[in-house]
Amino acid sequence: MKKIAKTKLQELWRCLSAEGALYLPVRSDSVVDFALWQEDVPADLETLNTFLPPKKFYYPQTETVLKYEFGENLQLLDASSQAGEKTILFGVRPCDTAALSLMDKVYLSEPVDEAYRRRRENTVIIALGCREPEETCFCQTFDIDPGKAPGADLLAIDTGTELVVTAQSLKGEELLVALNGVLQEATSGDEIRVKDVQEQAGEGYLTRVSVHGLAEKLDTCFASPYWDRLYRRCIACGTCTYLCPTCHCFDLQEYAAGHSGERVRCWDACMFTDFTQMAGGHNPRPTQKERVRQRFMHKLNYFPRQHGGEYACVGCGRCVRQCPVNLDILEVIREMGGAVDGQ
Amino acid sequence: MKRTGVFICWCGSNIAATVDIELAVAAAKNMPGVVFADQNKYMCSEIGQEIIKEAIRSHRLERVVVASCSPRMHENTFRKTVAAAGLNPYFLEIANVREQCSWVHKDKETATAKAIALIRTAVAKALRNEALFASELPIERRALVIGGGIAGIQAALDIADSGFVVDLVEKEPSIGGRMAQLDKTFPTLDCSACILTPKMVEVAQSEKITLFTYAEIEKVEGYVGNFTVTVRNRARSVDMSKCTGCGDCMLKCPVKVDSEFDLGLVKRRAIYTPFPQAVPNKPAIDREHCRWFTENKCRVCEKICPAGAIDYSQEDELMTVKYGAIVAATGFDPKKLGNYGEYAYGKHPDVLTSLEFERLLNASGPTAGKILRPSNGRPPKNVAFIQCVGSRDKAKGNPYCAKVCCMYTAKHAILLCEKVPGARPFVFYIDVRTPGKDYEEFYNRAYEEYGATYIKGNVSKVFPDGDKLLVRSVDALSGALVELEVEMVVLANSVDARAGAKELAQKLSITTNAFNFFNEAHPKLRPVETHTAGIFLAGTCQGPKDIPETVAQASAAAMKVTALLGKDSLLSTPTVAEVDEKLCTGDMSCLVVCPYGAISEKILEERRGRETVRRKVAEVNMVLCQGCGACTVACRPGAINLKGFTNEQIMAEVEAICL
Amino acid sequence: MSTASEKLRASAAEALACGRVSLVLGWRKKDFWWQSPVAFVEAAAEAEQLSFDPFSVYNPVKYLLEATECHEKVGVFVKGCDSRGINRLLQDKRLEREQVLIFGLPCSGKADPAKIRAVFPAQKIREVAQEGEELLVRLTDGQERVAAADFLLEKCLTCRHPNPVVFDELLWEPVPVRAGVDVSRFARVNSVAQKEILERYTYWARQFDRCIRCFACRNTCPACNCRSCIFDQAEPRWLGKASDLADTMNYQIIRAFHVAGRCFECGECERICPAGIPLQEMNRRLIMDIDKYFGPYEAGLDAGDSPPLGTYRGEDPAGFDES
Amino acid sequence: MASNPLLPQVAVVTDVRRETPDVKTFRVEAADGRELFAYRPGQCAMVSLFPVGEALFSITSSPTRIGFLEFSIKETGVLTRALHEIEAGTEIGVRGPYGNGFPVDFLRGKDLLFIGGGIALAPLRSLINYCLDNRDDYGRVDIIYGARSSRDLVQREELLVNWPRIRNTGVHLTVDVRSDDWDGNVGFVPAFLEQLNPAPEGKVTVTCGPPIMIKFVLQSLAKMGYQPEDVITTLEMKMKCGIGKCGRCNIGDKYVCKSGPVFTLAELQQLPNEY
Amino acid sequence: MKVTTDKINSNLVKEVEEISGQKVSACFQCGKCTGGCPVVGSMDIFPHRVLRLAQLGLVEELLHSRTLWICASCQTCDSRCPRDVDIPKVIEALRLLLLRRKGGNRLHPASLSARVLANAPQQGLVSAFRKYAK
Amino acid sequence: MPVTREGFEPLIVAFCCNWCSYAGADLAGTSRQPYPSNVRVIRVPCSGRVNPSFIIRAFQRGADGVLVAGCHPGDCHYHSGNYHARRRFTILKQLLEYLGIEPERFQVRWISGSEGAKFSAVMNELTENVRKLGQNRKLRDAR
Repeated sequence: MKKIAKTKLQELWRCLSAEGALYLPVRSDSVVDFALWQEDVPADLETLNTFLPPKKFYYPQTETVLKYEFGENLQLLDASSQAGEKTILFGVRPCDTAALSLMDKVYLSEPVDEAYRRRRENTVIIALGCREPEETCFCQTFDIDPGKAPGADLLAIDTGTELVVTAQSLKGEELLVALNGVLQEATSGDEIRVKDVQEQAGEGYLTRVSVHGLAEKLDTCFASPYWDRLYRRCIACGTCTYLCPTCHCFDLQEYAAGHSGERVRCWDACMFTDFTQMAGGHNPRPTQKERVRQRFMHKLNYFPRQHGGEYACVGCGRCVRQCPVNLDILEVIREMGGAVDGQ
Repeated sequence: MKRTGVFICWCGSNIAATVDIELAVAAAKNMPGVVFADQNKYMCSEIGQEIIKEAIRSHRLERVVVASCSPRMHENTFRKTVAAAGLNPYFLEIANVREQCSWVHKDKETATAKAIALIRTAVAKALRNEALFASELPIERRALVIGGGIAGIQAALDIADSGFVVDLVEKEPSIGGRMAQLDKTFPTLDCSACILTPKMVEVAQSEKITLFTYAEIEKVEGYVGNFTVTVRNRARSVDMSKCTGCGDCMLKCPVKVDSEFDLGLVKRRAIYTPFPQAVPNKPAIDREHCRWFTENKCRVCEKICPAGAIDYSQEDELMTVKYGAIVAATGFDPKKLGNYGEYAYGKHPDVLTSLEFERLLNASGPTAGKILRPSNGRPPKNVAFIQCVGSRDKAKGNPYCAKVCCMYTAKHAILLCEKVPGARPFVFYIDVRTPGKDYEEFYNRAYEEYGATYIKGNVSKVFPDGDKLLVRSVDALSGALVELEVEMVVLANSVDARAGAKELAQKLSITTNAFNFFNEAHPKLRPVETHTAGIFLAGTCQGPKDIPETVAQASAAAMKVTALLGKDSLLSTPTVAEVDEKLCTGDMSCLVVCPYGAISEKILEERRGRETVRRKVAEVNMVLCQGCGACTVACRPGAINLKGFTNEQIMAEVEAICL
Repeated sequence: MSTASEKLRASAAEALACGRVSLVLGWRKKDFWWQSPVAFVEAAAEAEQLSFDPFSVYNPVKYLLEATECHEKVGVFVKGCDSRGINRLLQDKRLEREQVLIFGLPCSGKADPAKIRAVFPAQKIREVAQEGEELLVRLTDGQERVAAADFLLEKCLTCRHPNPVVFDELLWEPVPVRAGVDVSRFARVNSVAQKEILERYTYWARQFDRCIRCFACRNTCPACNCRSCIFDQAEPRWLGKASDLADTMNYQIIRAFHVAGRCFECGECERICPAGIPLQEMNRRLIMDIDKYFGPYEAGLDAGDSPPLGTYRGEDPAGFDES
Repeated sequence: MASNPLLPQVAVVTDVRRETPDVKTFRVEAADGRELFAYRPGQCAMVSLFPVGEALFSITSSPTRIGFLEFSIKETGVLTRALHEIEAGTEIGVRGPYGNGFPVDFLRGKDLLFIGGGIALAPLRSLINYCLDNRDDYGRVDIIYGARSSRDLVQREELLVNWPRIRNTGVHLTVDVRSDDWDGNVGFVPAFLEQLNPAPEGKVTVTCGPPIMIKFVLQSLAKMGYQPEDVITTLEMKMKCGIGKCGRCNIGDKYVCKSGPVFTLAELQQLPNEY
Repeated sequence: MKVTTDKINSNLVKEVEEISGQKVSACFQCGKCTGGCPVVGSMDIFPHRVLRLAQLGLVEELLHSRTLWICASCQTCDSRCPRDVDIPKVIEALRLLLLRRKGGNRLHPASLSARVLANAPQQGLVSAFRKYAK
Repeated sequence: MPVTREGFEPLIVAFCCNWCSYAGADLAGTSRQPYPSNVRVIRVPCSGRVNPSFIIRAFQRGADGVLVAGCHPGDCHYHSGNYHARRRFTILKQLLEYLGIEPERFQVRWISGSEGAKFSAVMNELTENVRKLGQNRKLRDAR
């Protein structure tokens, strides 16, 4: 366990950026998002949810999967081998860290997505524990401790004037060694302060819902009339899916000019009207009702069924706050019988 | 990908000197879709064309690109070539490597690179070319002429003369129009009635012409070759088949109304013909004033009519007829002078408009052709003619020139001198405009021979002064103030579009200018056509004109009509807009920008789940559409596309040209 | 509960009860103090849920497209901005006037939750209510009153038509237009326009770089009411699906162009943009140019007029070198 | 070593055969002459045409015929239109096999009733040829197949000539629209099926066709007494990856590309009705 | 300067036309005469305006004009007039009108100095002397 | 993109209406009025057919300058196409400038069928102006 005074963070980041491309939360106009570290650009370590979750570093919004030449002969070039420069993410919150392990279930299961795997391997995550939840946070619903981030390589806890950093993986330990010059050894007092912060972080949730047994309940809810009411508000934008740290649907598109081209994988959203539209005209999800149902059933029923009971939600609250029409997963959990307490 | 062949023309040395043909052929062979590429010294020659045809056959080509001179030069040649080899002619694309490459660039290397890019672009487009066909439409061989003035009469006669059936629809009880109101005509001073009435009679007697007077256009539907027009035949209250035109009824009718034909200078009866030489010379009852219709008493005419032709029970009748072509010849209205108090019009009886003066001149007019002052019935000595009343006046009149006033005022000056010995005409003018055969000479005579005094200056005010009128102005040439004492003032009031022109234009789907004159399709090259195919213009409904010009345009319109009706069928441009109904929102943004009225609304019925839903979509009339493509950009969802220049094709060209 | 909400409930209940409409669109309260989503009320008894509070901002008008497919007549509550959306749909022939019963709600502006959060800790806020010209902020530990005008949404600061421009019934007295809106309307546009060209590009590139192409701006916009948007079409592909700055600019330019002369300045695109892109600065720029070149025009005020991009005058000036 | 699962292999179209006005069958071989991959009947593969795109198609050839793959493809969209324009010799990309395929072991020893309509004969043909090539392993084989018109019969030679000649095999054809060159049955497949009324005992049916046909065939089969476990069908969904990641082909918690496309009616009844 | 019906109708215009044999009304004020006149610089009323005033009956104004005596009768205007008006003749007629009215010649040979006789334009002297013959 | 020995050569895409500007370009050819080979013409029936999307797409794919050329106002073969184009491109041009795209890169000109000399003069001027600006990177696709 090491520590650093918050006044000296610039120094830490300078050292980190020498180890790899360093990204941390930065405010640009009204939006806080992960950005490449630049000297003199202050990081924002207060805002809990970045605009986009860090999934974009593993699973970029746009990514070339294949390049080709098709003049005389067809030549295919695997683009996934180019993925994966050494990257350090600083300030990933526990919920977003947890989301990565959900994403792993998709992209690291057979057949493994090579580009994802390389990026995952080459990235060091320095998580930053939360001190106090925001009104839309409900990560504890999914048993995520806002003061801990087991999936991270390093965990940083803000004890007030200092960040206390703990290594949680081999990669993390290696990095700590490299940072020896700027970090101080933590004391047992620090350890106590960390514990206090962690404990406090778990209190003060405004939003308490429970998903206990919800996946099973939802088995019978596919035809529920609830969906008929719920979907009407949806405007079929992709805000919820693109901002969601666990959403992972994609599309493959061709970009070609002359005799060469590339196949690009890009984020797609099950909310979009053409998501399942087939060339012949058939669409198994013809209206927004089916699409809205798909999204929530996927998160709360299908995903748990496919992946050992784990829900595809980490309670980060981005969709709750950003949905233009206030149609969010909290409402669905409540309506579909998730236990509720608190506000 | 479609099997495409590329044929590069040397054009002798015109192209070959600047473009490396060998290199271009090699590059073409490597383009996507190209399965064959060749070259020839003159592709347009018989040998060149044979090469293309042979290659289409032996290489099973589906698309052809010729790199040569401008498509404006040989596109048709090569279309015929590919058609002769069994392909749709629109499978051809031309890369313009002469006018837009070899002739304007010097450097062989860059010119060759550009030529290759142009060929690549043409190939990219050709790959997306689709078979296009001109569609054929039958033509209704009957014409409609709206308006029975000299323009309508001339057009109807000319069309009938070519052997086609014409319906002539006139709003008033008689044809004749404005020209019938005139006395003599410039520059020859021959009598208007003498030259007009024979034509009116000819109309009445023509077997090919059916005359509908006292009738109005109710509705126009359809399109070129296939108009369906509803005409309202207003109740005349006189049975035309029984009436002999004896005129007894008009003598006995107790109601007196201002005569429209004589501009209120005399009265007519409630049962009337507008003027003695009317065609048909059978009266109509003006129900607005007829005592039977207003007060439910009288019925004198019924009693007096020897033929028993009076029929108060008649009602307006709607008839619907199909026409292949329509001529609009609805004429003009003289400007109403409400705004021009300074001229004392309406305040002093001796201030007249030029058309009123014309009636005074006319032998069948209120004074039997004598020029007499309405105030005292005596002939005037000094008469002021004020030109440009309501013309060339941005502030409260028309900004445009009424075109005929200079000439008819000269005519009035001459006739005044002839009819009133010793009379002196004073003409106040801004400019005197006399472009026309023998017009300047006519004007010269007015001041040289007849001593009309022309004063360059607009009259600022006319003061009634006892039984005289004081006219105040300035002579802009000398700078002298002018104050004349005259006995009569004649105002050359401007020419307005006919009241109701705008409404008719809407019915016809033709456009008007800001002053409600009908717009021609092109001011220079298509002066008698409108944007709506099959609708033509004659006379002053298009803008101010004199009689010779009106008659010339009427004949031209008739010629356009006969050319149209003489065809076996109509062939449309194949490159027309088409609507993808799936994408169409039905907001009709396309309709608004279409200059040809080629787009209309259509209700589409489609299955959605178990229901049948109806929704609005746009529909393109392929005959009317001329293929400008303005609609394609107005259409936000890209639902309307232009065949031959589709979004897909142009996008492909853009991508290929930028490579 | 405020009288405004009560008026909404009474009107909706009455219209539903007597069968004038079979659906009413309004707003209701949800879990959080700042959530006032659109409510679909189908029975008089359900009208109780309706509420009109400082956050009843989302424009319900676009829902009319689908609602009128299965309801003969739909009631809808509209603020000034919302009402112009109705004219938008009428003008675009997407709606017939008889299909809607419009309850007009004069509106002096809605509150910006971000501005409230900046003053009060969000976790402590329980409710924010409008009381006259004040907001009453109920906190876990007491309550406070603040001037509502200090917490207005950006879009409300430049609102020129706070009173509905089309309606069947007006629920309360019209409100005055805020002073100075004519100046503030183009203030942001002007400040961007005054930048050097490279600076302008840098500014916009930074904004557009954040765009994730969620299409919320398009999907919420009543002027974007095509059955099938060109950006969703595969052939030709007007817009690439992969996110790329130039392609994002393509999207944003064409989107703005498609609403040029049709945007009625409700500002919802910008308000709901999750990436905080100042979209209204583009829309307003187009409005400015349309006013300048083709004469003043405000969209959505009259369903019967002709939008400037479907028409022309021969003497139009050109915004380019006509020599 | 892990590799990019979205990377296709280069293959060559060695033969293009027109089946009907809008269906062509493509024979595809590996560019290097080796076998592309092993597969089971009913499995699918992603076919890429560069630079147009990629889509999933049923493999219509039987794994018993070695050295090539065949795809019968109907022209419906941008990609299939482009595929219809290619000629023999064109190089394409292929990756697969994807999906579960037909349960050939379960079918072994049983009588088989194939019910197909239109282009959906493609996956059935793979299994039919597989069974007929292993003729002794299976009982009686009956094939009921319908098309819009006689011009729209795919695999015409097999339907009319090859399969009827094989012992213990029956082919029963129907078309929707009567024409002069057709003297067989006219009518929709479900009605034709009820008219033939094959007894359910010992029989497994494998059906594939347009959604509306499947719907009525399933009703007919139920009426005739077939058990859901003995009714097998294949589904078609929009797919982008073929490997259960892109997130669009799921029905409930099953990705059609991995757990399907072959399902028994019994399995389908467990799934939400969203296909 | 004011144009009235009386003035226009006065016999003066007719007189000018009779004396000159020119149609004053033929002039349409193109101004070509004035433009080409070699001595226009010394004129108070330009030649074309002479015609205009005559047309309007403003002959009185003309009779007091210097122009009548400056005109050298060089015929430049006449040779160019599109309306074929002989302007020197009109001017001459005006001069005559004035002379007749005053009953005497404007110039007396004795009043001319030797210097004037030596330097005055030949044509001017000729035209002036012609008047003596009257 | 044509790159010559001398370095950067801009690519100019010109959308020319068939009736006036394309004819003007042809006249420039027949009267041998030279202009740089950087200019490549796409023939459209009317300037009113040019969709703003085409212009943006050209920039995306590498055009350094785009010209739309049509008949002079009043001369449109289709009566009003260029009037619509004038409105559309007036606002598009202002918008592009507002977004920081150099105004020289997108031009609209009226060139009649008799103005061959003008066509080549405009092309010379446009090419020169764009050459000075350098490559279009702002609206160009990254891939």
